[in-house]
Parts: sequence; C-alpha cells; structure tokens
Amino acid sequence: MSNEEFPLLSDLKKGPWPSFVTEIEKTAEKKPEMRDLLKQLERSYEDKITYWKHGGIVSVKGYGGGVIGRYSFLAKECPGVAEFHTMRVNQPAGWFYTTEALRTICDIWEKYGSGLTNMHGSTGDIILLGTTTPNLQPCFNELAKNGWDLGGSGSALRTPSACAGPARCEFACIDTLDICYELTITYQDELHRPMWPYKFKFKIAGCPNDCVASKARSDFAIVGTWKDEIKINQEEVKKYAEAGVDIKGQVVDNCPTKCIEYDEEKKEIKIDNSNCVRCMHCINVLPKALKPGDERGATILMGGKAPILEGPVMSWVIVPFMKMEPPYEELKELSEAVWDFWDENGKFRERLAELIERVGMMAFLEAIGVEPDPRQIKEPRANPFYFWREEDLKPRTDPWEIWRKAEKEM
Amino acid sequence: MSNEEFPLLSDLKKGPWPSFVTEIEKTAEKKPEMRDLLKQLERSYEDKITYWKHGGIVSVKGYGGGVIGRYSFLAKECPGVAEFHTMRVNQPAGWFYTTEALRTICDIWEKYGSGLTNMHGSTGDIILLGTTTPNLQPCFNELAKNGWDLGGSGSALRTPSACAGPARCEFACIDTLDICYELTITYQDELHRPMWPYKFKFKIAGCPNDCVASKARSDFAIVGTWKDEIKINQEEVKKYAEAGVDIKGQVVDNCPTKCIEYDEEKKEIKIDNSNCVRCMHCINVLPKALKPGDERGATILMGGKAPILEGPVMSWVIVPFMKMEPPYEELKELSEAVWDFWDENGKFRERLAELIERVGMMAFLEAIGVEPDPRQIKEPRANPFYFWREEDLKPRTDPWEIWRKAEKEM
Amino acid sequence: MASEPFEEEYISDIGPPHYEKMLPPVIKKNYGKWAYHEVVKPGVLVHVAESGDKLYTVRVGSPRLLSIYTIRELCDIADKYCDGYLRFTSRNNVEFLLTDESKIDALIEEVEKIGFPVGGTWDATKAKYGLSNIVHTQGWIHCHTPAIDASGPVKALMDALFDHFKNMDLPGLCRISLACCLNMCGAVHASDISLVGIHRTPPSVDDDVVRRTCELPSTVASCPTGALRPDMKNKTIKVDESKCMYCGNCYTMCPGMPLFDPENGGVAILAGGKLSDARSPARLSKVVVPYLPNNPPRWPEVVDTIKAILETWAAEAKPHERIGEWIDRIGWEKFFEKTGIEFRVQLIDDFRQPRHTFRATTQFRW
Amino acid sequence: MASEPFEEEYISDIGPPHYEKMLPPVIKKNYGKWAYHEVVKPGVLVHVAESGDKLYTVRVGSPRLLSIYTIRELCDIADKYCDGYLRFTSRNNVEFLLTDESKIDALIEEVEKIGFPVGGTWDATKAKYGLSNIVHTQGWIHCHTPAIDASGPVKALMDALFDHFKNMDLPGLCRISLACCLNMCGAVHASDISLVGIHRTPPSVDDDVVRRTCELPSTVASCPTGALRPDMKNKTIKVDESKCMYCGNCYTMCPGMPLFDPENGGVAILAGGKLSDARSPARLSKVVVPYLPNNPPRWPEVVDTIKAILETWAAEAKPHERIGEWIDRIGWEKFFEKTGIEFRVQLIDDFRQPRHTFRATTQFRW
Ligand code: SRM
Ligand code: SRM
Ligand code: SRM
Ligand code: SRM
Ligand code: SF4
Ligand code: SF4
Ligand code: SF4
Ligand code: SF4
Ligand code: SF4
Ligand code: SF4
Ligand code: SF4
Ligand code: SF4
Repeated sequence: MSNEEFPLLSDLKKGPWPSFVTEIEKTAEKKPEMRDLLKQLERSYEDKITYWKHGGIVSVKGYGGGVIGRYSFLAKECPGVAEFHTMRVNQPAGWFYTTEALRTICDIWEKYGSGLTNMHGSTGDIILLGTTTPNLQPCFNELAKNGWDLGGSGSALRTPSACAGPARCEFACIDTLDICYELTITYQDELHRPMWPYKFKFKIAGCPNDCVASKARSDFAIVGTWKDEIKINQEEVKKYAEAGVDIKGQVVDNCPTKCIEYDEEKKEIKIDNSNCVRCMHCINVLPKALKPGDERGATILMGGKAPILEGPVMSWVIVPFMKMEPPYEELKELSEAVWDFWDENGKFRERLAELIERVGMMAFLEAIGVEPDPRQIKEPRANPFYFWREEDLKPRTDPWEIWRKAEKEM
Repeated sequence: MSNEEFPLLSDLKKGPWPSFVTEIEKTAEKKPEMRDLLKQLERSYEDKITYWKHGGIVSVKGYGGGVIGRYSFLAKECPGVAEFHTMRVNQPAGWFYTTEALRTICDIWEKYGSGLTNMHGSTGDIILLGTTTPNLQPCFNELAKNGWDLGGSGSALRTPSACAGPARCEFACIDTLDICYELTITYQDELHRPMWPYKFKFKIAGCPNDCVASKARSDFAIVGTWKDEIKINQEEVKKYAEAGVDIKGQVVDNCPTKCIEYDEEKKEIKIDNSNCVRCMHCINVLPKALKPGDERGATILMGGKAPILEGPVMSWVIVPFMKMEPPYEELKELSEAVWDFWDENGKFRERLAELIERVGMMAFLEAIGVEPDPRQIKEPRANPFYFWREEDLKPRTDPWEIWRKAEKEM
Repeated sequence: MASEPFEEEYISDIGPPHYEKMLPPVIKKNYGKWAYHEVVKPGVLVHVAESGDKLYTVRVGSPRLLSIYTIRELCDIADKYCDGYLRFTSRNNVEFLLTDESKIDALIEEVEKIGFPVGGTWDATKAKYGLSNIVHTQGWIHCHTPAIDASGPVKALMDALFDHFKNMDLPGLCRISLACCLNMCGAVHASDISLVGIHRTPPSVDDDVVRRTCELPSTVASCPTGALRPDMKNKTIKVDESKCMYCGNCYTMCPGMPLFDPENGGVAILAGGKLSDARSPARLSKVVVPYLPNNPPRWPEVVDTIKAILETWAAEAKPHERIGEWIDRIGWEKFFEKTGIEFRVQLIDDFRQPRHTFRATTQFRW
Repeated sequence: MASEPFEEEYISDIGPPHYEKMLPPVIKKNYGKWAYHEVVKPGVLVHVAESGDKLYTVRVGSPRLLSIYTIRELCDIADKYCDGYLRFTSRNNVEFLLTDESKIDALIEEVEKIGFPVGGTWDATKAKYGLSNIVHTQGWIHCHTPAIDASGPVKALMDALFDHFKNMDLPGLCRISLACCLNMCGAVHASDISLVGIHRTPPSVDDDVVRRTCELPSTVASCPTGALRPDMKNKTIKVDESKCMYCGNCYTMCPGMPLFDPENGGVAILAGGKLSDARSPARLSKVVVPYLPNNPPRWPEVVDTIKAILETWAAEAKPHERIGEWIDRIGWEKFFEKTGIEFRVQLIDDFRQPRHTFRATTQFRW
C-alpha cells in the first residue's frame, strides 16, 4: 500500500513492534479484497468510529454459536468486507501445535476466509477473522473433516482454556491440559448450543500463579494448589545462596505471612506450613529448591467476570480444595449442579456472580451441596442481617399473647 | 429485697463487679415505687421479653426532643413504673464535673424522678432514668434554672460529645472540649427541635486514638491530627531504651508503614515523615519522647452509624485536614452545608452515609464545596461507570449521521 | 441560631454548663500543656504537665446504672480526696482527679469498700493492657425493642473477666460492647468483641394495632429487604417471611409488629473491630457467632464464648496486637480453628453487594 | 453429552484435537515431571526435567493479528529448528520449543529477521522482569461496540515500551491489557496497567431502528442504572441522560442506541490489578485516569500516561513488587503525587454500594 493512501495506518507500520497493519497488507497482497479492510480501518482512524454494524446472526448447521456475524456500514465503498464474520475455532489445550496442524488451518482459511487470524482470542480460541455467509458452512465442514471444531459464543459454555501446566511447567499441581480437554469434550452440547441465561467460562491454571487469568476471566476457575508441606531441597537452597540470591530479602521478607525462617549460617530454610497460604512466591524465586507438596488438587473459584452489569468480579473461593483425578467426576458433578441452579434461578443475561449475589451465598452453597468454610470468605459479614430456616428454630411464641396476659393480670 | 422474691435478679448481685441490681435496690429503699422496676425486670428475666410498650411522645415546652417516653405493659402489676420516661441531660464537654454540679442533678432527680441514672448514655448525655409525665416540665424547669439543659433525641442534632482532650491528655491535637461546647451552643435549635430527615451526631476526638468512638458513632466526626513532622526528643528515647523498652520490637516493627528507623547503638529514632500515616502508635508507646507535630488540625470524617438500614458504616474521610481555631467558622460552614444538602435531598429516616451513597460522593462533595482528594478513598473505583457533566464535554456528534453519510457514499 | 424563648421567663436553649466550670485548677492551669502520662499502677494514671504539675487519676469501674445515692457517695469521696472534682469516661467509668499522690491509696480503699473496683487502665509503653468497662445500652430496664437484657449480660461478663479489669494482663487493647438490639446504640459495630441481641423470627403482626397506630406506606418502605406489602383492603401489613432477616426496623416504625419470640431471640457475637487508628486502620466488627440462646440471669453460653475468644487471643497475640490485628495475622480460618467456634453459613454476607467479603484469592491456610 | 448429529455424515461436536497430538516428544516423555526452569537470557527459557532432559523455549512477540502467510513463515522456522513444534502463550506470544541448545541463536536471528522480536520473559530468581505482550481485543477491525481501536494503541504502546520487552529491566511483573469497550474482553479489570475504551455521552436513540430491531422490555431492563424508560406510544425508548453512565449495555441489547461520539469517547486508564496470588492476593484494577482523548494513530496521551506510571513504578519499586503492591506500600495519595496524575472526582466510586472504597481511617500521608 502507498503511504499516501492510508497515511494514518501507515504510521503504524513504523517502530520495532510487529505491526498488525503489515499483517493486513501482507494478506491484501494475496487477497485483494483485504484492501477494503485497510480502507475501512483508515476511515475509522480518521472518523474515530467503528464502521461495523451491530451483530447479525449467522451460524453453521446444528450449532447456535461459534460464529460472530459482522456487516459493514461501508459495504458500498468496501465491498470486500461487506460481510466479515468471525469463526471461533477451539484451540488445542495449552495452545500447543504441530506446524502440520497450523498449516492445515491456514490452508482452509486461505480457501474460505480472509486469511487473517487472531492467535488467539481472549477466551482462547483460534480466531479466523472475516468471511462471508456462504463460506461459513463449507469452511466448517472442512475444519471438522480435519479434526477441528468450533468454540463457544452466545449464552453457552465458552471454550475452556488452560495454562501450559504439566506440559512445560514444574509448578503444575494439576493436569491442566487434561482437565481442559475433558471438560471441553464432555460438554460439547453445552458449548455449541446456547441454552443458558448467559455465557459460562471455565479456565484452568496449574497453580496460584494463574498464568491463564482464570480468576478474573472465568465463571468457574480451577486453580491447582496443595495441602501438605512445601518440599525443600536444602542443597539447592545453599546453591542459590552461594550463587548470590538474597534469600532473606527476596524470599523471606516477601512471604505474605512471614512463615519462612532462613538460617544465614547454615543457609537453610524452614517453613511453618501451618501459616503458609500457598502463594507460590518462595517457590517461584527458588524453583530448584522448593516445590509444592504432594497432596495436590485444586481450589475452585467461581464468578469471575468483566464489569458489565454489576461491576467486575474476581472469582470467589467456593471449594477450597478438591482432588483432581480423571475422569474428574466430582468436578463435573459440581459444574452440573451449578448449571442446574443457574438454569433454574438465573435471569436473562445474568452471570453466575450476579446470580450468587442476588440469591445469596447460603442458597447457592446449599443448592450445589458445598459446605460453608471460612476459606470461602475474606471476612465474615459486618451486618447481623441473616436468615434462619424453620429447622433452626424452636416453636414460635407470640409476644402479643405474653403481653396481653400480663396486661390483664391482677 | 429478699432473694426469694427476685431470684434471677438476686443472682446478679453476686460477684465482684458492681451490680445494677444493687443500685436499683438501693434506690427502692428510698423510693419504694422502684420495687416495681425490680418486679417488672424480674418478670422480663423469667419470660425473656421486654415489658415496655412501644414509644410514646412526651416532651417539655418548646422542645421536640430530649425525653424518651416509656410506658409499661405491667401498669397494673407495677404501677410505680406505669410511666417511666427518660430525660437526656446534656453533659458538660468531656464529662468533667464538680461534686457540686453532680449533687444538684441528684437533688433535682430525687425530687422529680426515679433516682436512677445512667452515667452516661451512649451518645454522651446524663440519662435520668424514669419519671412520670407530670414531672417532666417541673424537672426541666428546675434543671434549666440550675444551668442544665436537655440533650437531643429524634430527628435532630444529637448531643455532641468529646474525649478528655487537652484537659487531660498530651496527645490532643485540637481543643475537643471547646469545639464540643461551641457546636452544642451554636446549634441549640437544631438540638432541641427535630426538623431533619433523621438524627445527626457530632463527636470530637483529640487524636486518631479516637477515645470517643467518633468514627463509628457519629455522622460527623472531628478527629485531631497533624500535618508536619513528629517531634522527637532523643534524650527521652534513650531513657526509654535504657529503662528496657524494646523499641525495635514494640515501636519500629509495629509502625504500619515501616517508616521508623532505630539506631540500636545511638539509641536514636529517625522517622520518614513523608511515609508516616499519623497512626499514633509510636507516640502512644513513647509519650515522653514523641509528640504530634505543630501544624495541627482535624480530619473530618462523615457517615458513621449503626447497621440499620444499609449496614454499619465507619465514617469516611471528607476533609483530610482542617485547621481548628475558634470560632471554628470553617467547621460550622461545613456542617451547615451538609445539613442543607441533607435537608434538600435526604429521605425520611435516611442517615447521612446512606444519602451520600445514594446520590454519590461526587454530588455530595460538590454540594458541600469540598475538593476531591485521594485521601478520601481507600482505593479508586474498579468499575469505569462514572458521570460526566456537560461542561466536561465537547459538542456532541451523532453516530447515525456519520454512518448514514458513509452508507450513501459512492 | 437559638430560637426565641417561649415566654418571658422560660429558660431554654442554654446548652450544657461551660466545661471550664467543671475543671480542677491543675487542669485549668495546664490545659493543653500536658507533657506525658504514665500508669502508676492498674487503675492509676499520672499526667505530667510541661510545668511539672502532676494530675493523678484513679479509674473506677461502674455499672453505669447508678442511683443518685451512689453518686452522692462518690461525690463524698471526691470531696474528701479530690477537692470535689471527678469525671466519667467515654466507657462509663468514674475517674477521680487529684494532685496529692499520698491520698491515692486511701481513696482506693474507700471506693473499693463501697463496691467500686479500681482498674480498667492500660499502659502502652509496657504493652500491658487492662480490660475496661463494657459499653452497653438499656435492655429490659428501659427499652421497647431489646432482644436481650443489657445490664445483666454485662454484669455476668464483667464478673467473669474481672481479673483482666484489675490486672493489665492482656497483650493489647480489648474493647467489649453490648447492644440489646440491631439498632446497636453504642459501638458494637466496631469493638474487639461485642454482643448484640437479635431476633430470629419475623414480626408478629397484630392487624388491629397496625390499623390504630401505624402509617402503612412509611412502615412498608422501612423494610430494607422489601419483605413488607401493604394489605390495603384490611388496612394492615403482610410480611413475606422468606425475605425477612429480623432487623426490627419495621417495629421501630410501627408498634403493631413486634419481633419478640422468647425462645428464638438471642445473642450474636461479633469480633475484630477497632476504633483507634493505632497501627492498623479502624474497622468494623464481624459476626463470628450468629446465634446463642438468651439465657438469663447469667447468659453462660455468651460468657463462655467471649471468654474463649478473649483467652485464645490473649494467649496468642503479640504485644499491642488487638483481636482484629491478630486475625489479620493468623487468618479467619485459624481464628475459627483456634477458638473452637463453628463456622456457620450465616456468617457469609448476603446483604446488598457482599462481594468484597468473599475470598477472591487462593491464599488460605490449612 | 454430545447430541445427535444432524445427518449421517455431518461431522460435529468432535471438540478440539487432543492436546497430546500437539506435544513434542520431549514433553510427552517428561509430562508432569519438570524439575525446574531457568531463564537463559531474555526471551529464552530452559525447562529441565527430572530425567535431565532439557526443553528450550524461545518466546517471540506477536501482534496477535496474524496473516496465514506469517503463520506459515513461523511454521517454516519451527520446522527448521523445532522439529515442527511451537505454541502460543496466554498473552498471544509465540513460543518455539526445541531441545537443541545450539540452534537457539540461529532461530532468534531468523525470527527477528522477519520482524518478530524475542523477549517478554522474566526471571523471578534474579528479580528481573521483562514486559510481555499486551492482551487486547478487536477494536475497529471487527467489533461493533468499540470506543477506541485495539491493535493501534497496542502497537503504539509496544513501540514505546519495546526496550522493556527485550531487556528484563523491570523490578516486577507488569501486565498491560487493553479492551476497546466496557465489555472488557480480556483481563483489563485485573492488570497492572490497562486501558479501556469508554463512551462519555448517552446513547443516540434512533426511534426507527429501535422499532425495527429491538425488544423494548429486555432493553429497558438491561440498564444497570435504570436510565431507560419504554415509550409505549412511540414504541421506542427514552433515556434519562442524568442517570446514564455510558456503559453501553443497552447498545449490546439494541442496535438502535449506539453511544458513539468521536470527539467525546476516549480512554480510561486503570492500574494496580494482578492475577497471580504470589505474595499478595489477586485484585481488581482501579481506574486512575477517567478519560484521555481518542487520538489515532498513536494515542500519545495514552502512551505518555502509561509510560509515566510504568517508569515511576519501575524506578521506585522493590524487587518483585508489582504496581498494586507498590501502591499498597506508598499509598494512593503518593501514587498520584509521584506519577503526576491528577486525582479527579470520577475516580471516587459511586456505583452500587461503594462504601468499601471510601477511606474510613485517618491514616494517610502528606
Ligand atoms: C473475540 C473476543 C475479543 C478478542 O479480540 O479476543 C471477544 C469479542 C466480543 N465479545 Fe467478549 N470477546 C472475547 C473474550 C471475552 C473475555 C475474555 C475471556 O473470555 O477470557 C471477556 C471477559 C471475561 C468475561 O466473560 O466476563 C469478554 C467479555 C465480554 C462481554 C462482557 C459482558 C459479560 O459480563 O459477559 C460482552 C458483552 C456480551 O456478552 O454481550 C462481550 C461481547 C463480545 C462481542 C461478541 C460483542 C458483543 O457485544 O456482542 C465481541 C465480538 C467482537 C467481534 O466482532 O469479533 N464480551 N469477552 C474474545 C473471544 C475470543 C475467543 O473466543 O477466544
Ligand atoms: C439511651 C441510648 C442507649 C443507652 O442506653 O445509652 C439509646 C437508646 C435508644 N436508641 Fe439509640 N440510644 C443511644 C445511643 C445510640 C448510639 C450511640 C451514639 O450515639 O454514640 C447509636 C449508634 C450510632 C448511630 O447513631 O448510628 C444509636 C443507634 C440507634 C438507632 C439506629 C438507627 C440509626 O441508624 O440511627 C435507633 C433506631 C432509631 O433511631 O429509630 C436508635 C433508637 C433508640 C431508641 C430511641 C429506641 C427506638 O427505637 O426508638 C432507644 C431508647 C431506649 C430507651 O427507652 O431508653 N438508636 N443509639 C443512647 C442515647 C443516650 C444518650 O443520649 O446519651
Ligand atoms: C479516659 C478516656 C478518654 C475519655 O475522654 O473518657 C481515655 C483515655 C486515654 N486513652 Fe483512650 N481513653 C478512653 C477511651 C478510648 C476509646 C473509646 C472506647 O473504648 O470506646 C478508644 C478506642 C478503642 C478502640 O480502638 O476500639 C481508646 C483508644 C486509645 C488508644 C489506642 C489503643 C490501641 O492500641 O488501639 C490509646 C493509645 C494507648 O494505648 O496509649 C489511648 C490512650 C489513652 C490515654 C493514654 C491518653 C492520655 O495520654 O491520657 C488515656 C489513658 C488510658 C489508660 O487508661 O491508660 N486510647 N481510648 C477513655 C477511657 C475509657 C475507659 O474508661 O476505659
Ligand atoms: C507461557 C505462560 C503460560 C502459558 O500457558 O502460556 C507462562 C509461563 C510461565 N509463567 Fe506465567 N506464564 C504466562 C502467563 C502468565 C499470566 C497471565 C497473564 O499475564 O495474563 C500470569 C498472571 C499475571 C498477573 O498476575 O497479572 C502469570 C504469572 C506468573 C507468575 C507470578 C508472578 C508474580 O510475581 O505475580 C509466575 C511466577 C514467576 O514469576 O516466576 C509465573 C511463572 C511462569 C513460569 C516461570 C512457569 C514455568 O516454570 O514454566 C513460566 C515462564 C515465564 C517466563 O517468561 O519466565 N507466571 N503468567 C504465559 C506467558 C505469557 C506471556 O506470553 O508473557
Ligand atoms: S499457572 Fe502455574 S502451573 Fe500453570 S504455567 Fe503458570 S506457573 Fe506453571
Ligand atoms: S508459598 Fe508463599 S506463603 Fe507459603 S511459604 Fe512460600 S512465600 Fe510464604
Ligand atoms: S482521643 Fe487522643 S486526645 Fe483524646 S483522650 Fe484519646 S488519646 Fe487523648
Ligand atoms: S505515627 Fe504511626 S505511621 Fe507515623 S511513624 Fe509513628 S507508628 Fe509510624
Ligand atoms: S440497642 Fe436497641 S434495644 Fe437496646 S437501647 Fe438501643 S434501641 Fe433499645
Ligand atoms: S424485621 Fe426487618 S427485614 Fe423483617 S420485615 Fe421488619 S423491616 Fe423487614
Ligand atoms: S472489548 Fe468491547 S469493543 Fe472490544 S472486542 Fe470486546 S465487545 Fe468488542
Ligand atoms: S449506556 Fe448503560 S447506563 Fe446508559 S442508558 Fe445504556 S445501559 Fe443505561
């Protein structure tokens, strides 16, 4: 493209960071209709407004989601993007790929789509960015034939995603990839056929470092952790110390509960595990020397979401600890119990957090069969405004009877 | 009284702590009608219910408050307390008394009332506990003749109260007694004639130790503080150290911002005042050595209240620092601005905190003429859901015009 | 701003006596010029002025409910030892103010003889804290809304905790408060430990009384959870019992709907609040026991629970560390474990937007 | 739970390929048995298995929006150096996975030659942190609700902050995110620094479009502040502009009421969020700048503000201390003072029950 034609966008080809403009341009060389994307985009840059129309329902046979319909206000001026739908392709857990797999996707998308992608969307999908309505079904068919399926959209389960976990991380306390795959496969129907009050997201992180942003970005976050003692290799502690790591300053002083003691002479670490909150910091800094314990499982947190409607939510601890072993029956039962409750009680476009807040944590925990635990709360309530159920109470007495009797006396 | 007659209450005469039952009994010896109070109370102890009726409006001429009307359900059985109204007498600031003053009150209350008191009520008043309707006016008249007046009740200003402050405390940064007196005298009308949506309380504490619970118990809390540097007397630091005070453990380690350094050798303290949050702890522990700075004034916090309706509130910083010099014009202007706003916007039985929350802090600050300051907040909002006023904006443009123009092009 | 008096001679709106009239000479002289204080012994403070003058204070526990006959006795003592000056504290203790150190012991002897114990002080320099008086309310002695008595539980508790009042043997300040209903006349919502009378059943509506004494719209509007509906036909009010959390606000508005239920009302225990900004910021108390039975005359379940909290904390806290600060350090899960208090579902907030009380981190202890 | 396929041969509901098919042999062999990792140099990690096997990772920055032609080039490189294995990260970087250490430098050279920079790693052991990629959304490239573009501001920012991507020269982890509207498709609400497109004027209702395309009751109900009223007569919707805080939720429900206003829309900056529970608990980001203008192509006001935050923090933070943790230590008042950001009244929460964001203590700094 000439800089004169798209001066604003051209400016964004400069500089050291790889440029999305260059990517579009590169595509336009092979697929000239993508010049219309540049054209529309330049116009947006000039006018500071989107030129995409609101929504548009398109899909493939049998599915209620997986495609985001998109039409342009500039259809006349930019016919190449008059229709520009996105397909969400369900990524392999952990975003590991063979080049063969990637090339297959590229080939299909060269044939049926714009040739532009997002690797990846915020939820985790492979985003195939821009195609026309007629191309949707053949594209899907060919993806499916090659072993790929669509991810979620709409009021459905959304594509679960997971951190690298045991595939490439020494900190993983649970098998994030396997859990991710298992949930995705088990709940294909929930993923493809929107039948709920609103969207629902799973994310799986192998440890509290949360490399997949599960706590903020999923209604149901599965975060690896452990219950027993941190494993210490004192030899390696010594080596770190000798290599110049300031164990007192970097580790001990940063422990949130100050439960680590360091013997400067012996170069040994002692941890009071009853006060450890499993924050990972010491393990992060000294990965050779410290490891999560052996009694591993996950904390289940629920309700994470963006601000619309009731403000942003970091997900809340619901099950402090759950063992995570295939086929993850307990996990599945729990999610199904949550969906049952949500189905029955959720309002249209009400996320799980909002539902829990509306009906109260007591009703929610009871419905999903989880016991109350102080680990679910940051602090107990400051208002003594709570409910009792008939079974908590003795038979009722009426104050009027007592008073009237008293008034009549003598 | 015989233990057989009031066995439950009699049990409460035992034990080392002075007994309220003994106090009532002692009164009943001189004023036999107070046996009826014991009788009714024993009955409450048996039946676990109050025998006082709901409310009852009684007052003295010209006043809308200061008396809490009270009638018994056991009027027949306990005629001595059939009517049992309370008079709230405005205490002298700081609860200092001459015996002469106290004796005057006792004499008047012996004549017109039950002889029972609370020294003092939670708001701060002298509570004269229990008299009849006919006695109210003469009792008030005699109190007034002797220089006493009633305190507040109902939807009015409530009796302000103050800690001992400069009268007996080295920590006082403001003249709590004088401010208390000045506000009380200036706002006699507001105190005696309920004209507001609900009650309004002032409390004045000389320093952040808050010995008068102002932050929790008043809509408008005035808390002494300082802006400049803590004054250090290193000689006295040394003496404390030599006397065995563990300055590192007790003081340095407890400083919330860790802004104190202690030189163990020189036995000297250094404070990074730019990080001091004026919590008082170091000064509390080393009162001879450390003192609040010289630039003194008050933090004004608003909204403190008990849980009904919207949950309990610890009052919120509104003015981080205000000079406090007689005649406290700025302070009075601020309270009057608050009342004006409350008067205009408050709903029936809506406390200040609830009003602020309902209309928003932005509207409130603007109405009372206080600038926004990060010291007013614990943290900024997490939701980007805020308002703009016409004057913040440029002339508006309409997206439809832009799009329609674009759609028609070519 | 004082308004016109009603008639020529009617004295009103004079306000309280000026505080200066009540101050002993040593205070007037050294007003605002105190240099420091020390705790001479439990119950006895000395404030030293820049001038070198000394003011001694002897603090005396009081049941707050005082007969005028007792007040006169206290005045006699103040006349004898204190030139007629004394004060009360914000926690309802009595303070004798004197300048002659040699009179202290005799004063103490005399005041304890009439049954008033000396104590309730604390010494921050030495990190020795005495337990002070319990701030409380009216209860069955005067109020129409109490779920429990006030003076009775306070007496039972202070008897049980008496040694701490006398001995300055606690690691940090501990403030106990009581309120007899959720109106919380006091600082129950911001005390280290507090107890509050609670109802557990919805209002018992007497249609007749409602018709006679209540304003329907404002009563209906008074319910924070929207549990009330006007029954226009019968000119009364209907309660949706499933929405009522027994706050009693409707009863405050309308005498026709009391919540009393002797067998179901009782006590909630709160903990961890503080008012001072010393070290950590002031904070609200949190409900730790949603219900204990209302058991006069000595409320043993309440006394035992509070003792358990207080003694566990006292044994574990670091110097100066208050209950809330101790919990900050050990975590709520350990608070429940160590005190043996059962964590019940009612402790989880479900009022308004409770989200900031939920735990949004995997950080916790086992 | 998969449902019946539509027709005999229609393939659906097969889910994604099994992850095992995508893993290089060294991972399959050492799956779950990694012993530790080290940062070889910026952009290069080594994971060492209990077996002693080593896996090298070369991390490469990506604009996320990739053409299939670029993906093929990346595949070519992976074929050449990595036996055909690569992955993407949760922040949209590309990671080349290889076992032969000697190939690393050539790989880096080749990938940088096609314009993809190596970096974005961090080394907790050494407390040297690189800045990683900015998680972002669609913007004007694909979405119908953006108040700003997404890829453009990200490009401008990454150019400005490029050295931090390359150099691991920050004291702690710093995650930047962008969302083009308040729907916040991403973790803007929990990032160290984030920018979000905001509207500042109420919806422009086109009655005609509303009539044609919108369901009135659900649109009216969608407004969190109750600013909408159905106009039954005209079958459209009225906006009470004084109640609208421009969230855009109504537009999501109803195409007839866009909020776009090119001169008034813009960017809000948030700061202090984090996702990991390392050291301090995860927490939400807080709005620190309520509005900056929408200024393509390089959003200089946004870039400058973010640089000011980032560089001030980088200069002042202790090792490992993230922006939110730094603010915990210095206080919000100092954050505004040090960064030079003006504290504006919009930053004070007034949504729902904002009380827990108000300061209820006299503790603050001057
Ligand atoms: C494509 C993607 C952004 C991206 O560029 O990566 C995206 C794009 C849209 N999101 Fe999103 N969201 C995407 C991840 C998210 C995330 C992040 C996540 O899932 O981890 C969030 C925040 C977490 C959460 O769910 O709260 C998110 C919160 C929203 C919301 C917020 C409302 C809510 O509380 O759910 C909406 C509004 C809605 O649902 O109506 C929304 C709506 C939308 C829509 C469908 C627009 C709309 O109003 O209907 C966007 C379509 C854009 C387009 O034309 O392509 N999107 N959206 C992400 C999905 C890609 C993928 O499948 O991998
Ligand atoms: C006497 C006293 C308790 C005591 O034993 O000390 C008291 C007694 C009553 N209070 Fe109180 N309040 C008393 C201090 C307080 C305080 C503490 C304070 O002022 O420092 C509070 C908590 C702080 C606050 O204001 O939030 C307090 C919060 C309430 C409430 C709570 C509702 C609210 O948010 O205001 C009510 C309910 C009401 O106003 O309808 C209430 C109502 C009442 C009523 C009038 C009962 C009623 O529902 O109408 C009580 C009359 C009892 C009686 O028959 O004697 N009282 N009340 C205190 C006043 C004595 C004095 O003047 O010195
Ligand atoms: C007399 C009294 C003020 C009054 O006007 O009546 C008072 C007097 C003193 N307070 Fe207080 N405080 C008094 C109620 C309070 C209250 C209010 C309350 O309890 O409801 C508080 C807030 C309690 C809370 O935070 O929940 C209070 C929190 C403090 C603190 C902060 C302690 C802390 O670690 O949090 C100090 C500092 C200290 O310990 O030296 C303090 C310090 C003091 C000093 C040392 C100030 C001085 O130099 O004179 C006084 C002697 C205390 C002692 O016994 O050693 N005073 N003090 C009150 C006595 C009440 C009583 O009878 O026990
Ligand atoms: C590759 C990736 C996981 C994935 O499945 O894709 C990953 C990989 C690692 N993370 Fe992460 N994290 C990844 C996203 C995240 C995220 C999510 C995000 O940024 O949205 C977080 C949470 C961010 C937050 O808290 O806001 C994250 C917070 C951490 C932390 C906690 C750091 C802290 O101080 O808070 C560690 C611990 C550490 O620093 O060693 C960590 C540690 C690690 C380790 C050291 C784990 C390991 O031993 O393999 C990995 C190497 C990091 C490096 O560059 O040195 N990872 N890490 C992600 C790389 C993203 C990128 O391209 O930059
Ligand atoms: S979340 Fe934990 S297990 Fe997963 S990649 Fe990050 S550090 Fe490793
Ligand atoms: S994991 Fe965190 S809390 Fe536990 S010992 Fe390590 S640093 Fe401390
Ligand atoms: S609040 Fe401060 S000034 Fe007032 S008595 Fe307490 S310590 Fe002294
Ligand atoms: S007043 Fe508090 S914050 Fe300031 S130096 Fe002393 S202990 Fe530290
Ligand atoms: S707390 Fe309740 S019952 Fe007790 S005095 Fe106050 S209003 Fe009455
Ligand atoms: S007690 Fe409270 S919640 Fe129950 S009906 Fe009355 S006002 Fe409503
Ligand atoms: S953040 Fe908003 S504008 Fe951006 S992609 Fe998501 S929904 Fe669209
Ligand atoms: S933009 Fe949000 S606040 Fe404004 S009218 Fe629409 S839904 Fe309501």
